[in-house]
Amino acid sequence: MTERAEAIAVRDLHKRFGPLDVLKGVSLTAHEGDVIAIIGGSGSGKSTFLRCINMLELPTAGSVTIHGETIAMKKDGHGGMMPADRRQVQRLRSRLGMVFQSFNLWQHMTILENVIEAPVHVLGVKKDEAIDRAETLLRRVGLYEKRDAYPAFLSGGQQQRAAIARALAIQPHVMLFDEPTSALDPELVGEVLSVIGDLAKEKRTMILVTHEMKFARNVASHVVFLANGLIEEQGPPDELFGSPKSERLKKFISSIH
Amino acid sequence: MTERAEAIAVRDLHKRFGPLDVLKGVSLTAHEGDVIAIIGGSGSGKSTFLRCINMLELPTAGSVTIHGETIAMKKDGHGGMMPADRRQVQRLRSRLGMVFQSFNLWQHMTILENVIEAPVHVLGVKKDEAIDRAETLLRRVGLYEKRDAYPAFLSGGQQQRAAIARALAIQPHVMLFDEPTSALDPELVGEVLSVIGDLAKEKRTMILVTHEMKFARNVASHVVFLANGLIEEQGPPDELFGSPKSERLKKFISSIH
Amino acid sequence: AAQQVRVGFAAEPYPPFTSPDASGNWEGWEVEFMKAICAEAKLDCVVTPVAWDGIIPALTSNKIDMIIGSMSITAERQQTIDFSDKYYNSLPGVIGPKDVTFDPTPEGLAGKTLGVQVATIHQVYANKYFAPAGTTVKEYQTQDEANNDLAAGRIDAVQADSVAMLEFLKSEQGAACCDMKGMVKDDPEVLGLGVGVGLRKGETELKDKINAAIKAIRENGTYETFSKQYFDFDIYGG
Amino acid sequence: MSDETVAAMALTELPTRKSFFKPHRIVLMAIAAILVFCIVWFMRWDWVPKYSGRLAYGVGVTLLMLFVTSVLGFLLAVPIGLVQVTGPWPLKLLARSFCTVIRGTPLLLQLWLLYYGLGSLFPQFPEIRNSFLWPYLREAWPYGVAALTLSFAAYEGEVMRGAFAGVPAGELEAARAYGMSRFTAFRRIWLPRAVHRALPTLNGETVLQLKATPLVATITVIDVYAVISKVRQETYITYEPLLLLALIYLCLTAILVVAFRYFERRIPTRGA
Amino acid sequence: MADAGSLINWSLLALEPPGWGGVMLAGLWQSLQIAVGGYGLGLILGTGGAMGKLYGGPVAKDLLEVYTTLVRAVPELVLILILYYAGTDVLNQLSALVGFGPVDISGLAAGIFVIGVVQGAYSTEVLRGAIKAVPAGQIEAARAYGMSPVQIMRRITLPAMLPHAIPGLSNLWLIATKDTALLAVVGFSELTLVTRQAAGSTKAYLLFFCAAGVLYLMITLVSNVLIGFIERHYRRGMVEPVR
Ligand SMILES: Nc1ncnc2c1ncn2[C@@H]1O[C@H](COP(=O)(O)OP(=O)(O)OP(=O)(O)O)[C@@H](O)[C@H]1O
Ligand SMILES: Nc1ncnc2c1ncn2[C@@H]1O[C@H](COP(=O)(O)OP(=O)(O)OP(=O)(O)O)[C@@H](O)[C@H]1O
Ligand SMILES: [Mg+2]
Ligand SMILES: [Mg+2]
Repeated sequence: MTERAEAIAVRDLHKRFGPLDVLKGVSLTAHEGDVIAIIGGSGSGKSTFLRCINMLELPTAGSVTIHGETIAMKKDGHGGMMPADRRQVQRLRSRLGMVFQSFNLWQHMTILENVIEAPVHVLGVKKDEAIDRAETLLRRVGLYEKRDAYPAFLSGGQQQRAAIARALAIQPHVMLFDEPTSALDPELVGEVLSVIGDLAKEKRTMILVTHEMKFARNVASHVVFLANGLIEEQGPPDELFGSPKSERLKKFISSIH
Repeated sequence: MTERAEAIAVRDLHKRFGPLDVLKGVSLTAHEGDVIAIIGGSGSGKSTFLRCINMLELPTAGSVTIHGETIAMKKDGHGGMMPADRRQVQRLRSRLGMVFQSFNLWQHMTILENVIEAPVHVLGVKKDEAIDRAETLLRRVGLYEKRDAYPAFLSGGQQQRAAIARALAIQPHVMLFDEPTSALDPELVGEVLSVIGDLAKEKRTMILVTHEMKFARNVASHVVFLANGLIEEQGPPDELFGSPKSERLKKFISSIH
Repeated sequence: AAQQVRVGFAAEPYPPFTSPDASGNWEGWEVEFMKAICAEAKLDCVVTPVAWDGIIPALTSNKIDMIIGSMSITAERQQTIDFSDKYYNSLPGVIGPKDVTFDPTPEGLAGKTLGVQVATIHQVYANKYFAPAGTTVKEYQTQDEANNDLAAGRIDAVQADSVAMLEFLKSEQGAACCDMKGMVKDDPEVLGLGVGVGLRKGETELKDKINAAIKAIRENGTYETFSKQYFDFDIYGG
Repeated sequence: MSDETVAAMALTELPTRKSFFKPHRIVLMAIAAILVFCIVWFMRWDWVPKYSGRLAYGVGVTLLMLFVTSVLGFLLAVPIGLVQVTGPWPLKLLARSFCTVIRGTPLLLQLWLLYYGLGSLFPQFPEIRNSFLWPYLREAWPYGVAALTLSFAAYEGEVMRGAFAGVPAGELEAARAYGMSRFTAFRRIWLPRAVHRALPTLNGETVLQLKATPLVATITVIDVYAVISKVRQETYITYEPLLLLALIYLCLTAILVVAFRYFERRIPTRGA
Repeated sequence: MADAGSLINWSLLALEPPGWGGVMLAGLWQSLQIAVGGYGLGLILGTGGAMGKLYGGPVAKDLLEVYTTLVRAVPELVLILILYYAGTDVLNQLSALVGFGPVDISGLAAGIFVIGVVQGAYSTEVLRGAIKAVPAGQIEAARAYGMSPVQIMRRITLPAMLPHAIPGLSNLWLIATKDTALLAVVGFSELTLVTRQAAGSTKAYLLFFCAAGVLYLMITLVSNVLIGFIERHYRRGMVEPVR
């Protein structure tokens, strides 16, 4: 494991919303090819952790290193931190492909336009080239026929697959998924999970927050159980799910099944 | 059974929506004190039948007699029928208490105002008297405390109970229920069914369309199974549910349970 | 009771003939004139302000019964409405900024912007004589606006009734900016035969009454009396 | 104005061709045809050829006014809407007050205030009078453009405020998550998405703006309304020019509605 | 000339002559009368129009469609001119036809008529939308309890549609108050024309136009407060909070 390069390293991350201490010092390292599943009860801070990685939420303390480059932070006036260099954050963000629970496709663009938007306007890829790549990606997630449709006309599952294609289009070092299937009807969950499963087989680095324990068990190389703002337990999925050590995890697993 | 007066007699009722023949000749007599449950598959014409009784839907052919008085019909220009005397229809309607699947409480009136509306403005009851009676009724359905609330602030079950009180307030000869519980969450169904059950115990004449087979079995004195626009089978509930004769009914019952 | 007659005035100030004052009443020479003839003809006159550009339609569509608005008697207008005998006459003058000198001739006004009130003889005159010679004729709904734009330097000259122009030049605003450049060359075909009361066609009874009243106040000295308060010359003209 | 009110006030939908011909319509149309025939036959239209050139010019001025003030007004409306959603409070307050004042007073009054009020103040300052701007400030149209632009900006500013606020936060977050700078996210996502949302209302507002343009005639701008006024004054014909004017505006409105329909169709929305 | 002191001469606004304040208030009063009258007439026409458009025969529907389309496509200023000249003319001829002889239509009545006809078309659309927003089930329930069509309209449809209609109707009221200014172009002595007269007579354009602006703004602001009360009152049965 130590052979592979570090894709993401989060060190001692703290996040506080006013009086609420959501993350109380979380450290996590993802090497290239890792598929890390984050599980935990509702409100345990999973989304917040993921959002701190690409600075959609500003951490109160701690550091985030992406591909060896640590995001420079400075103090803001209110006892928190803020990025010292906005451009650096923008650059590093474009190496992370985030997939949201509620897709968040841009409704005024067709699927294809959604997919080429960031490559063209953030990375400066030529439009023709971006379209070529986008079409390949859309074919891969099975949406090639829908490339000229507007998001509002697609099913939830199709929208989420489009969102995955959009995230892949920036050729991210790491894909971040925040409960990518929980806004979907049960029948549509399968199609999205199978796309993510395929990505995992290709050894793409991924961090995913999920409630689908069976899926996490099959796909993840490493599972992290968050509870009360701390990592309560982590390890390979078989170990974690097979013989949970902490009481909390035992209870959590039994409550899920 | 023949001793008791006829409350409602429907003879050879036909209803056609354009090319669609929904009712193909349905006859049904309800004597006073009868509780008739109408069951049948979706689209079999149950609601249409109920709505034809109080002329919310105009039948294509057939007659409806309410408490011995037959609604006079005349030909309309388009091959259907229409009431000859609108006032007669209005008068007879005020003897039928209809309870809708979606409650249809008047949103701009409080519960109490909803209940006294028809007595005061249709039957000409004095307002004080109407309020007295309405309060008794609301107490009976357990909504006395909510009498000054607006419908939008009540739960579905409370709204449906208010709708039942509203229907009872006109002292109807017959109560008509169209799937009174199917717009409710399962937890709220019980409270409404218990109110209807109480009414049945008092030997109030009722015709109810329902999907709650168990309830129909317990409460109805007579069950009618509609299929394909005709009465496929009818009889006392134990007989009908216990030993269904037609293939269709057997299939229907097995699909429900 | 006396016959009620609605007298149409242009709704905006046109001193010294008609202008509203701060208490909502109308004052000016034509108001005195109206009072005099109405008293003479035993008419119950009610002042009804109407937008100038719609004053003839207002008359023909029965919103008012006569127009007292310094309206010159022209052949063109006579196709649509009737006029009483004239009750005053004055020639059009042209005024302009003090610091510029020019003559009120087509050559003098060439290349300049001349302001006139719409639907007046001045508009017709300016378009006939000045516009072809290279004057830009700018048309205003009210005389007041034209004066104001002249004072504001938006236009180079204004052509209007000389009496009204002299009144304007007496005002603080007018005195500060402008002076009279002279009278325009007469053309009776355009400029008409003096100012008369506008009347609906066919109302000869009213017309006769008004004509008789004008004659009467001319003869009994009333006309002279109120005119003296406003003018030191004979407004009735030749 | 709420979106529904704009829809109720301005004609934004034309009758559809679907099932247009019904028996009673043929009778109605026959009556309408007779009416039109009577109007053409019994009323005076001999003046039309003489004025047709000026009418065309007037229509041109009207359209130009509409186009210029809508575009400028919209460009102003974007920041006005935006600062009300995200701006610091002084700007927010300023934008809010601007909208309240403009929407709370008649446009005619604003127009006169600018032209007669402000406009008559300028020449009192020699600096302005001698500046290169003076030839323009002398004219009437800049005041007309200014008043109509401000008015459109105020009404459309309210619409844009709602539109900006209504763009789902998630879509903006997605833009940030893919590394867009604030400006790129605004330019590529927030603004187009808000405009898209505001388009139906924009349609209505533009029709309302067209209907406001004739007011500039009262400050000596020669638009189609002013040309018709002139016709009425010169010919003393009362009704016919007004009927023609109504017809002209009817056609302009129809063209506007069709044009907007075309834009709206380009990005389909689901549902209502 | 360019001396600020002389630009603002507050005494011009005094209520007593030589101040013009009194005249302006009288103009405001005229404007309010027309606005109230025109708005009321518009509501009556609008109610009838909405009923006709929803429940009328095909001919009534088409005629109303023509009415609302024309009024909504043609500028108010043009409509006001047409209605002011032709409308009252036609009215006169009609009454002459019936045998009443020409009626004397006062300026106020003409103003109310003109604003009313314009508002009528807008109210038709607002009310029609609001009535359509009343769930069909509510009306069906009223029918099921034996109410007559008139009773249903009076007791159920009209009160139930009010919460939907109030925002639109409020806007129409504000539009009515501002549209009265357009009557200035036909020489009607409402606030805007009176302001122009005062400004023209005194040359204090800025002062008077600003003063009139403040008066109009006051109408709007006071109206907004009242509308707020009304809205809260009529939305009491609705779940969504008042915006
Ligand atoms: N912007 C915010 N302001 C204040 N509190 C917040 C904010 N975002 C999240 N929280 C709080 O932080 C805690 C953790 O939230 P988070 O969304 O990370 O939980 P989660 O583990 O993703 O839960 P779930 O499984 O329900 O998505 C919650 O108590 C939440 O209420
Ligand atoms: N107004 C209408 N116009 C045309 N078709 C109608 C109309 N109302 C009902 N139908 C059709 O008539 C048939 C019977 O409808 P009805 O509502 O009576 O069925 P139902 O037995 O009540 O069904 P469910 O259990 O789903 O309520 C259906 O096919 C329906 O589509
Ligand atoms: Mg979460
Ligand atoms: Mg049904």
